[in-house]
Amino acid sequence: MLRHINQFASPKNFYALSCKLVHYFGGACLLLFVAGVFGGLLFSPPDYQQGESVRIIYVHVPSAWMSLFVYIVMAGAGTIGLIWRIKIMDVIARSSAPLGASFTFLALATGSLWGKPMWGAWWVWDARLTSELILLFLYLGYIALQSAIEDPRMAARAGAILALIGIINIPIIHFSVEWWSTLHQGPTVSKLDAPSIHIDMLIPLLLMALAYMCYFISAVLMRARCDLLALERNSAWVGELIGERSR
Amino acid sequence: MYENTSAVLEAVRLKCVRGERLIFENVGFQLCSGEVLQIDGPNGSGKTSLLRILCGLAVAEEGEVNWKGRSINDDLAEYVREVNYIGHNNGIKSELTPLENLVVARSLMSSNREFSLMEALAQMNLSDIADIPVRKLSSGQCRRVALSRLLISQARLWILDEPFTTLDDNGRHLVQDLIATHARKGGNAVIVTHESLNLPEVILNKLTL
Amino acid sequence: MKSNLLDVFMTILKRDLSLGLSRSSEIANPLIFFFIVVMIFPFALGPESNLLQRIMPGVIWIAVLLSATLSLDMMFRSDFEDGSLELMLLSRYPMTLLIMAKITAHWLLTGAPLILASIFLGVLLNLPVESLLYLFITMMLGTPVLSMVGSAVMALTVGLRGGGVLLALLILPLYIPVLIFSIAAIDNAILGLPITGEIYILGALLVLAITLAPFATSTSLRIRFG
Amino acid sequence: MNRKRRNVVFAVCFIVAGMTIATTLALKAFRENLLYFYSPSQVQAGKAPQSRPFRIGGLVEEKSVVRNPDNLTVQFVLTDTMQTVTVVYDGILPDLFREGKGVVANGKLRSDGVFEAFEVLAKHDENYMPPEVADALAAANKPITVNSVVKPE
Repeated sequence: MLRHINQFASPKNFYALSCKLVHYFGGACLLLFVAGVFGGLLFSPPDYQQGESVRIIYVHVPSAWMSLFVYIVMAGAGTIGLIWRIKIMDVIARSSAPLGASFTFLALATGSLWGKPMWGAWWVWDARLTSELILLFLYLGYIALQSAIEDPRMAARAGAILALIGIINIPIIHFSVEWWSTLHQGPTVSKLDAPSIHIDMLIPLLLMALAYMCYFISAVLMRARCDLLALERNSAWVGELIGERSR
Repeated sequence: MYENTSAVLEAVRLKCVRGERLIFENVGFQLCSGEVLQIDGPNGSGKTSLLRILCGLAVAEEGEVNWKGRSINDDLAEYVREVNYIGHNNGIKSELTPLENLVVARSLMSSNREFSLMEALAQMNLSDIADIPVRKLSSGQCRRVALSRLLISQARLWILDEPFTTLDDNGRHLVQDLIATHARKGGNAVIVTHESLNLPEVILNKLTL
Repeated sequence: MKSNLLDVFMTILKRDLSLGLSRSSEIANPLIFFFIVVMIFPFALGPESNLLQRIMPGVIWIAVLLSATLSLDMMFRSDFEDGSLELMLLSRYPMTLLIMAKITAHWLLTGAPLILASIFLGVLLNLPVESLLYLFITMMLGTPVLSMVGSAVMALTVGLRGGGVLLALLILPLYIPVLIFSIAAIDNAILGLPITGEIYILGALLVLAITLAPFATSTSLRIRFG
Repeated sequence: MNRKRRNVVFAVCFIVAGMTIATTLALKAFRENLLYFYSPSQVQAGKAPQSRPFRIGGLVEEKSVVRNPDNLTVQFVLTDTMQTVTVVYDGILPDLFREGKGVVANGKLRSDGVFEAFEVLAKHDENYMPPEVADALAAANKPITVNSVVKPE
């Protein structure tokens, strides 16, 4: 069983598969992004309270979602790599970190831009914002640890442990707005009853979220492929690949 | 599998990679009860890495180590009870005395309680300095303190990394005698050393990396 | 078997305690650092006693975090360098047990003196009795968490070049929750507000750390050797 | 194998027990009030700090906003539908500041019971809709939930 998975997840097969997937997801990302941007900026209505400023939601909310999602992917892939020693998972975890850090930074920056006109402050020390900031530090720490350990396998495994220690922050970020009475508004889309956002705004929001997701998948695959080539540069399949290209 | 061969310790097609560098591959051997393996090779050929794989500290990139017919990773905790590893570093604290160091070592390993610590130190010619902090001893004496762990353990497999460095002639003979006695009682030893070993009545295998 | 486990726990605890006491500078330096950090604040902010009294619990807690980070180095580094950790990893006892002994020793050598030093400084700086009391309580709950989370992260960075700064970078974000809830508890206590919520959270953090830190540390150490 | 299994069982039990205790404690903590801001009721009941800054949260009472024509000073009444606190503020109010909407003010309580804010933050709710829909809802007399500031006790 495990051998089958290992076979499927062999660097060579993964490389070949990821070539195709990058194209699909890259193309999907572009289409969704264009649709989302037009939908968000042109077709969606202004908010009854916030007016046009609400449009930053189409950038802010998906990046905040992705910041959590990427961390879970990173910790999950790292753990799988740690337990079953699957190299691809290590590579995916490592490639996710800079992307997750970027999403987190984007969420914090756009949130700050949104907060100034709406709340009246660039930054407040409430639970949601603080825990999101800690998430950024966790990503940066993970990246720093990766670059400090020379052996890539050891780096990946050490990173997995760090990511697992930090994963306690994820539920705190998600539930912070419910557990503490914070300035940040509560969840809108994931509420169990109908989402309290108008359908004309929800559609561009979801389009943008899908675009972000496709971007993440294609970007992480691209990074992982480069990483994998460097890691496996002494192996037979990379030799064959280079031979084919140069012919 | 185990019934057919009497191999106690068996390494199968081990491969070791450090960073992106291949250290060795396709390394294998079999040791039967009472046999000793000497490993030799140039610097950087992965002798220490191999020992660390054999004692379960590190995991091989590929291949397996079997103890009594079962992979050591099946039950590492059980396996390490049978192993006495004396690595490149002595594993003794310079602030403590040889005796205190042995007290800690004994409580960590499956030790032979009847064999008193002072006897072990006496056998290594260390009884005069049993109460002097290790930092005041010479490096050869430190090595002797580390090697006296061999006397108090009941481990069946000794894994020794350059045991003779900094030892004088007397010390070398002492340790070789210990290894020979251990092997004649049916124990095993894997030793990294450049020196030629003189172990009477013991089957000595050699592996060059 | 039971008594053996206790025996080996006590052996390692005694060993680390006597090692720590014989390297007294490793214990003294974080304490001196702690005093200096706390004493810097009045220089920067002026000696206005109202302001100082208000911020001092926070200042003391920050100084505790920093010196706890400094003191982590003694937990594994010398054992890593001289091969003692290999001996422990290859011992017949679960590594988690040995790690718990080492963490206990580390807390007794650094956490406990820091608590005493904080109370001493608090008295010196005329903090109100409630502050002192809740400073003490939050530190009793919080400093073991620092030692435990610290051991897990220290195990990841032991033996790395530039490990000191990296350690601080990795560990301070993880220390923030302890700081937040401790300060919230002290602030509320001074105002006569209920603090049970914060104390519960600190207790939860402590239990969580006790549960998970030994496993995380032993896995980390195996990885660093692997 | 037996010993190994026993160790694993022991470790799992240890972790499960620890997690259970930790979760219980955390849940107990969330039942307590971990405050980011105080409500007007708490302020009127004397639960808020007297001598130092704190945050107060509530809804701006309808038709309570009084602007001083000469400067930026604003006065309004904050309510949690049970009690009220008068707030004065000298500065620019955020876009979302509306009568009937939630705000969080940061400042000090004066001895006369008036809250002197040095910062007013508007808390917006998690509802997003175009103005026409909001109007339609209002016309249909369907309340738009804006009570996220006012915690039901």
